[in-house]
Amino acid sequence: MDISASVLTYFLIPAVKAVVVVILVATAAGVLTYIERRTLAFLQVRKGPNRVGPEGILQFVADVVKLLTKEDVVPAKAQHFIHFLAPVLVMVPGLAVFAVLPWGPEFTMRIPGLGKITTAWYATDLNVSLLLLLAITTVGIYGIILGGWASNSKYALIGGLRSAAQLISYEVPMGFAVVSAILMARSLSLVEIVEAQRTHHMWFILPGLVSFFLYFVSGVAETNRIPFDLPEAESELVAGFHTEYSGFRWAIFFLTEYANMITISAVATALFFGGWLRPFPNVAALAFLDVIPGVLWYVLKVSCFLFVYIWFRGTFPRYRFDQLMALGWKTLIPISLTNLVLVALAALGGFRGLRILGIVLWGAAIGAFLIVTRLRAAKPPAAKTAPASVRARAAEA
Amino acid sequence: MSETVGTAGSVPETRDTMLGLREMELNFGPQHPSTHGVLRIVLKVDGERIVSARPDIGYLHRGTEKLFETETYPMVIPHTDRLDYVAAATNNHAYCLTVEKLLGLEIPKRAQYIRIVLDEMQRISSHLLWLATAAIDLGAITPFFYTFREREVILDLFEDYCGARLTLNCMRVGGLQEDLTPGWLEKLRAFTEDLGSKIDEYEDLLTENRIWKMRTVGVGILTTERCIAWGVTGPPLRAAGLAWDVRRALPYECYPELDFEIPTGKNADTYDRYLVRIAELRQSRRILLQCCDWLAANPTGEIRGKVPRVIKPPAGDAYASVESPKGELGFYLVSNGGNKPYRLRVRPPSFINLQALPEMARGHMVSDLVAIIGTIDIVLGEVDR
Amino acid sequence: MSFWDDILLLDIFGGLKMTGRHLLRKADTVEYPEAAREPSDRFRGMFRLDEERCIKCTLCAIECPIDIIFIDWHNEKNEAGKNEKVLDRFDVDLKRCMFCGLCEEACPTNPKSIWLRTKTYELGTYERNEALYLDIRKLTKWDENVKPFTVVEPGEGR
Amino acid sequence: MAEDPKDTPAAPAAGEPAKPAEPAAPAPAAAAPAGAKPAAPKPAAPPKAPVPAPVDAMGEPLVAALAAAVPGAVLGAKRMVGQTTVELAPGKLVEACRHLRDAETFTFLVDLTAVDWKARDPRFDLVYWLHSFARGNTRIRLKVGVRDGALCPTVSGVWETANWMEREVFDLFGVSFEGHPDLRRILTWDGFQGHPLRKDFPVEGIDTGAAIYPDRYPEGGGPAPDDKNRKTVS
Repeated sequence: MDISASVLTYFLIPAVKAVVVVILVATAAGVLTYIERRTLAFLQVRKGPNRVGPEGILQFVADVVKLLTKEDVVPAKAQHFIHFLAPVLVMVPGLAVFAVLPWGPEFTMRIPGLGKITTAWYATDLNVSLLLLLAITTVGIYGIILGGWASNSKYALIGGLRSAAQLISYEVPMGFAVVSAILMARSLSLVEIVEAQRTHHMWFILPGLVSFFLYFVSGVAETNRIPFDLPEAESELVAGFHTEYSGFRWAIFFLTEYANMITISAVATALFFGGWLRPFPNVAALAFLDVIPGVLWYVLKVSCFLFVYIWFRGTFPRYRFDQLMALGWKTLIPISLTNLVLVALAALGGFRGLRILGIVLWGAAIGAFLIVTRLRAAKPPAAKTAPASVRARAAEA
Repeated sequence: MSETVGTAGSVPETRDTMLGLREMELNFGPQHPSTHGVLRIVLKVDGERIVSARPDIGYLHRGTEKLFETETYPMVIPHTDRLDYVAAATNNHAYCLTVEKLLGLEIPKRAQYIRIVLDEMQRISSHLLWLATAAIDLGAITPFFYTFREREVILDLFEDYCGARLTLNCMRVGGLQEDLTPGWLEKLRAFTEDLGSKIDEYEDLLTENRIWKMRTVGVGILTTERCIAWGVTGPPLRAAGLAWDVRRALPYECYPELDFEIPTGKNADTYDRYLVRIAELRQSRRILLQCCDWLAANPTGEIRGKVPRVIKPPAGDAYASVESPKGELGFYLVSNGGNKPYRLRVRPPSFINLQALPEMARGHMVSDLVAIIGTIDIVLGEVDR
Repeated sequence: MSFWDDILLLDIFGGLKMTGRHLLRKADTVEYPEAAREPSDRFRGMFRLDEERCIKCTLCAIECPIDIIFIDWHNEKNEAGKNEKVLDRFDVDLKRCMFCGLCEEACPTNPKSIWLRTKTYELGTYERNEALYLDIRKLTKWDENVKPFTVVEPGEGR
Repeated sequence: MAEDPKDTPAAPAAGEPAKPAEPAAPAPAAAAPAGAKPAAPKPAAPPKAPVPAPVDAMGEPLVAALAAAVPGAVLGAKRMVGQTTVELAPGKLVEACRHLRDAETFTFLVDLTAVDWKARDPRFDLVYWLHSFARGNTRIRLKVGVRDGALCPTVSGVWETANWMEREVFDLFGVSFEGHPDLRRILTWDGFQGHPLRKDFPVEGIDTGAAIYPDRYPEGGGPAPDDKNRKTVS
């Protein structure tokens, strides 16, 4: 290999990719804020932002311009350096993890003057990419804690404390859920996990129903979204850890939150929903689905998760802090441990074992759901018609 | 306000802090997203657990009672709109009842029914606003928009009837100023019949939801005895299990002729208060339907009693109260025989219910405080007057 | 039963179903500048005065709970040689007005000479002391300041 | 102030009480059907006919029982528009309240307020409005005369809800309560001068130094204070 080729492979293409990824992620996070507001509006029988640009699509540009030109207020008694550092600490890991997200398979393209180049729809493929991902996302917590502490505001401090406790607690079930996917694929590389779902002839959501559920719930908690948005619960803590931030520093917190949503959704897609693979990747009859390229499949799946995020936000109240911790430690962690053992046993049986586990899990879930809803329909709850005085309710205090 | 001794509401301060660490003092309000106005609460917290809560009110004090003394009797009515500004009709009603009582006036039947219609519409709109804000306090943002959708219809109806949407000024001493507009009753009936399914929607979102239940069940318990000791009336008292409602206990207007229930709760917690208010929405709907029937059957009639041109009640005093959405709203009128009230005192349910807040909040967490403020359903215009 | 409800998250799915059903419903939003709502006939909006009908009795000023109506008049001999009241000034301090409508109610003429039922609500201004202090000219010819939906004469729409 | 044109004779209303609520049963003529309820009047065919007037109520069982149980407490009682008012001696107030709460089941203090009779001695009437759930929702009003500057015993030990109500009376009328656990201003701020609901406090308010632009906007809006037209109506 001559020098120009190695420069190309090891420097130029990664550099281009890195720049593209950063720009794309920042834009995507911005667009996501618009999409969220719009979708929430639809859930809430209103219209949402629809003034800037066609259907309001440029609203996020207006927001960014506004935030950039806004005065950057720093409280007088804040720790200035840490106050300045905190958004950076949050943003850098939030963007860095995009290096390992596998958006699509390898492909070859022809660039005039350089010839054929084989590259992939991801910045890099590490053999420990999942480990890297878990490690890097955790660093973001420091930014939140430090931002809350350095603001010299009690609300921000409480928000930072809540955030620290919450993120650390939910790392655990999330880690276990990820480990179960690793056991199924026998690899730590996201690209290989996606490929393993092709070789196993199924998406890992089949045996990983519980794992996926755990991963997603923990993910919602990790990204501070309703119903787990305690660190920034606006009705309690005003704005939580970023109460004292304004202007573009606030925007960085905000955008990173959305970038993290994309990360969580993207990892969930890669681990459990076959990444860029089409549904039933081995059924030849569905080959016409290959018209849609892998990247689009991936984006489509991620969008679905993002929609669920927004849907959650439009539906649920918020947990209380102690309830949140109880849910994490007393419910999710025991379930995730049990699930891990089950998956490990099934993985011993290889492909066949995983398939049996999947069929059992899904059969039990759907069966129980049908039976209970049927029973419920037969006996409607008294809640709807009778006044509260006649409602019998067990005292749960 | 300077840090003087004592806690609000004579609640003894407990100091069982962890490891002997100092409590943190947290200033909750007056500008805070969930204090529903300009309420300030000085909290002492141990971690997130509330050791003591001391409400500090008066940021919206406008001297309304002083102002009453300078106005003639008809001119007081617009000022009463601004007490509990989300339930102006019941304020007007309580004031008019008091003056009528001292005058010994009789109100025409039709006016009584229209007043009840306005009251119950106001109760529904106030409870809807409460539901919206209480849900948003606990993080559920969507019920806000659903309830405002229905509240908007009520406000439109108010606008059709009296020309204003919020500060109605819709009642007069001796009856009403305006009769219903043609077609108004049909609009009201259509809305009322539709309301039942809308309430089901709110219940679908909240009643069974596990997070909603976790946040509200067992939070802010105030038993019947404590309610009475603190003078708490309205939904909090009924949620504690006492079926006491001014509409039944001290009946006014035509309420004895109407068929409705007084919903009560069992556990006196935030969840029961929520259930009671939801049930009251349904009961108000029932009352509205009955009133619609009566008004449709009696489409004409006097709407104002024999009121003297200049209202000069005899010297003496009288007190009359109505069941406002927040509790017992009363006016105490002292007349010296002149054309202006000598003294007009408001018994503000929000003010008196708020007094129980320190007791309800103690030992709970900061997040629960938000739920508790929401569940008392205060309006600062009435608290501070 | 409730155990299975708990495990299967039925309440969670119920809530999601509830909001999901609204996803494709038409929004109830009224987009204000383009689709302004027309107020009802009884809507209390901008003041309007009919100088011809006004008998200068000042009852509106007396009944105003916050004393924002200021009236001055003087007597003049008309052609018949009789004394006639002529308005010097009829001011309404709109920036303090709470639109209770008691002045309209107090007006003894029929139809009313001062009335608020004008179907206007677009009263926003940049300078409150200038624009929200109405003298006779603004009270009688305010169409140049405020665009009403329809000018309603008193007696209509009751 | 806007005076009613039909009512121009001097009465500035806020001055002398036309009929101070003395116990002395001022309408003996109307007292004939003593127990009759003036609250349910006949249709007011001649506009002036059924004017409610206070009648003596010392004979009511509740009042008599109170007078017997707490000797010296009841100074008088009257009934008007179906509401009984019992006048109490300040020294016996707490004892009488305790008796009413414990023996007569008036467990609920509905309201507590004050009335300023500027020229009278004692200047203030404290008004207590009690409710009994057990007696079928009956209510009774207590009145206590308090001199300006005198201490009134607190009832916050009897009904906890009296706490804020007494604070409000202290704040707005300047009546102090003896033994109150937390007697501070509640609606106005600490350091506020004067008591707004006293009759001698100006309605326009006092200069608290809180006005922001006194030079730019005339006080109260409208024509400037030195405008000669300002006095036309108001």
